[in-house]
Amino acid sequence: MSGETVRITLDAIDTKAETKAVSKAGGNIGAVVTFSGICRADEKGEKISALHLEHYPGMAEKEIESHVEKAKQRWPLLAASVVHRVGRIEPGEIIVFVATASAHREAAFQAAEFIMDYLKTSAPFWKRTEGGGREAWVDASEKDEDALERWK
Amino acid sequence: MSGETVRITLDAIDTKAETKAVSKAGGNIGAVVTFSGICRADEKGEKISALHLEHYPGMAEKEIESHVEKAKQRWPLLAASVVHRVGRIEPGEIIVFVATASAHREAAFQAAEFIMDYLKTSAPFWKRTEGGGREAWVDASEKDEDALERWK
Amino acid sequence: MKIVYFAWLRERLDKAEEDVELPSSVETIGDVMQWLKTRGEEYELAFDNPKVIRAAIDKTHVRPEAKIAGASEIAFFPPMTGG
Amino acid sequence: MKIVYFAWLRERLDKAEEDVELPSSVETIGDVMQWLKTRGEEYELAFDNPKVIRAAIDKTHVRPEAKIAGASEIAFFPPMTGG
Repeated sequence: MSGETVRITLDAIDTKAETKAVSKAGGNIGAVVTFSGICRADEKGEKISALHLEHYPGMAEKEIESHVEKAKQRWPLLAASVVHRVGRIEPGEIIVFVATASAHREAAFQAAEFIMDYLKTSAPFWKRTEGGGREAWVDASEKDEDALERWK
Repeated sequence: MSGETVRITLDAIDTKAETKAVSKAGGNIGAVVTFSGICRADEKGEKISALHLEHYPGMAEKEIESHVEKAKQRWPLLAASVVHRVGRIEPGEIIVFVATASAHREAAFQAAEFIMDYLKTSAPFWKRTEGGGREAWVDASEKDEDALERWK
Repeated sequence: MKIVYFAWLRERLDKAEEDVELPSSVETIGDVMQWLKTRGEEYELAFDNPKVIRAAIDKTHVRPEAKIAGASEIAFFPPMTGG
Repeated sequence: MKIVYFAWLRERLDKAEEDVELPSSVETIGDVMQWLKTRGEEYELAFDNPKVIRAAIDKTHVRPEAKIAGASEIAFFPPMTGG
């Protein structure tokens, strides 16, 4: 695979630049899939004014890289990029961005979903909500654990 | 669903503008998935200098719209956009772009794949290759027909 | 009846569309294909293998057994290769 | 041994990391959690329900039965909620 990026950043994610880097990674790319995980304006029905994202430096990158590596072993990827934001993120802003490139669409779709499913459950990031008069840590979702079943 | 676009165009596709339109469609968007189908530099092992895309005006839009509609019935989509290019397209350029938005990632991923799988097999577009000393119509792929099985 | 052709069918027939007077015995899409084959060598060649030809009536996919009564536009084309 | 805490564990203990001298009887991650609970009320509260606590040794996920021999950094944190 020619292009592979895993990055954690405090800054807004430039999806255009990230997508371009993946699309132009070389090889015979015929399909590029991107996923943007966006901060919603409410969490479990309560309005929030922002999310605060905390991570375990070093381990977060390592976990994501290991799942990008596993995706490369399962599908013929030509490039992949994962950028995760930390710090304060307002509704409408992107929390995580994944881009995958392959010769054909199935591999690109599957790899992006695989990377996201594992990122959600195994990469050490934690969300705290701001607003609604209180701050609270977001609970992990059982649905996210269940999503892993199909990759087993 | 607030935003829904189906468009066929002779011009290069502005993926940033399309993605933004879908991402900002309103509602409680938490996930945006995009797919870009890119013109490869070779087709079945032979180098090409371009693809020529022909379509059945009227029917092409209608077919895509009907599958966007079916996707909306199956998944809680908040927005969807499909732009398909026709005319001469060079390697590296985007042939088709799909963007889907939903509250959660699974719906956005599934709907984008569903729309692409049906677009490939039922939307009246045809590819002719240019280059390699000869021009030839691209054969339909059985793999594309097989991809529909999981939606049935 | 207006008939339209796409991709290599259009090329082999050297026309994108034509208006034809169909005999009343022609009732289905399959009949139309059979009838077109009697119209000359280029048609015979183009419709030689009906399995690789798809059809639409008024911009909706149909099977060879579909009735053409009430149609205003019939289309023939190869399997689609967009996206 | 360096121990690091994240999210609400960090908040409840009011510390992001600490260096501790573990007794030799503490051999597994589960033992570390049990031992930490003896260190005061805030630890007892934080480690009250071990099922909702995940652990890592040297930045790799481990289960409670994992041996800590050779570790240089142990981490405790709630289930992850990134992405």
